[in-house]
Amino acid sequence: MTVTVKFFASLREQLGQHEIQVDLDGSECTVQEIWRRATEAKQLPANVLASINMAYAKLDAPVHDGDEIAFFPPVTGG
Amino acid sequence: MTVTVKFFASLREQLGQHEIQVDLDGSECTVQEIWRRATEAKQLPANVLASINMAYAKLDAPVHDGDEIAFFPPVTGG
Amino acid sequence: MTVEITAESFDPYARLRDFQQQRLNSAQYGAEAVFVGYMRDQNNGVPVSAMTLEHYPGMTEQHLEAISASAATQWPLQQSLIVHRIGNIQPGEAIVLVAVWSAHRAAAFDACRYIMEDLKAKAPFWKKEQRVDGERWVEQNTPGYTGKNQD
Amino acid sequence: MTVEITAESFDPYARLRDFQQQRLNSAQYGAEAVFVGYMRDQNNGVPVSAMTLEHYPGMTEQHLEAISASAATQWPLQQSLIVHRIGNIQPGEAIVLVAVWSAHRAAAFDACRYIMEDLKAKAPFWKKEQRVDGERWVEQNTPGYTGKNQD
Repeated sequence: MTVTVKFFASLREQLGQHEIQVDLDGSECTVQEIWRRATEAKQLPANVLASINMAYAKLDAPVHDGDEIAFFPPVTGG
Repeated sequence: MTVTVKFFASLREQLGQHEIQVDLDGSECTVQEIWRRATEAKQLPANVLASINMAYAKLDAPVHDGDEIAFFPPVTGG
Repeated sequence: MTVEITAESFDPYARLRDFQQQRLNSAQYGAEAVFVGYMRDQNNGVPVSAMTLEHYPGMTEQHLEAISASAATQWPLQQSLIVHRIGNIQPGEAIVLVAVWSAHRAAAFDACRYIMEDLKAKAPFWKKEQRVDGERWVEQNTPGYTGKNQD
Repeated sequence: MTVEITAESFDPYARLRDFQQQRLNSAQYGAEAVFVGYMRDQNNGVPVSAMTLEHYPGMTEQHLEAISASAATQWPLQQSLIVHRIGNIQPGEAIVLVAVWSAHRAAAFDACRYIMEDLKAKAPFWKKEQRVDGERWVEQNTPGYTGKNQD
């Protein structure tokens, strides 16, 4: 399976990348596993937020082929 | 003592007067007594509001020479 | 803290811009909460063709200034503006504008609503509607905090 | 229900007037509640010379449309408008505009605040400040319902 992974704001700067494609074996994994694969197993910041296909998702939520996964810090709009 | 009495809105229309001077004996009376003298003892509507010198006042509040007393229905601004 | 009673139709957005340009620096306050009340063309389904707004000159201004001062003691406000129409009003025209500027959005929201609710409950204005079935004094305002379907 | 993300500086009052003229009849809604957030020139006393607002294109719009729809199911609204800046922002410029129109003032107040609080808490925007001591990502928004001195 292949997913698109995006990083935003301070996380984007720290990791030095905004968007990558990640290929994995199997047809399902979790958001947390995507983080590990996309960041070479860097430590997940405690307050990180995640989304699947632009909807907030928990770290143990299931991810499927073609999904767009995003990781970002607490939001500060408005 | 002499006081100015004003009526507003529906009360003004019902009583047919907006502003009158009322002369009374003595140096103090209550808002309710002012109503009686100013309206020839008409019945006081249950929801009427009153003010002394443009500040809300109760019907038993004391009135003095030179005061401006007003009676009006519930307010409906905004 | 500005209070205006006007017998002329006013454009709330133009009034806000004028006030902001003359009295405020938008780099300082951060948060602006505004409420505008307009005359509707019906009341509970009965068409209303016009409205007359009576007030108690002097007491109105005193009361609205007292409300503004009270809000300023309760919340950290930079400015507040109240504009209220009197006289003959046509459907669609603005009746009341309440605007509050603060560094803090909670203060702006809370103070704007506090001023508006106090104005509705206590400021000495009275509305008379011109309806197809004749003239009618509006009898009372509905409270504004108590539910999702209040006026 | 309109949601706009814009990289251009916008005049909230001009935007409100345009929206009202194109989409609304002020004789019908009665009540309008508006919140505007502006960029301040300091944060906790440290001068801020500019700001960059990043967002998650697509998710932002989806989220704000979902907030608007959620508000419309909870309160009887006639219209709502959300405008949010992205990109480079100067002190004093508007960052966010939330406006709600309803026949009922409680609904307008409540829905405007609901949308604003949800936007602050969940819409995927991130602010980076340019300060005298360097660039700094704003770490989190403060909650807006919990007191008289929140941001």
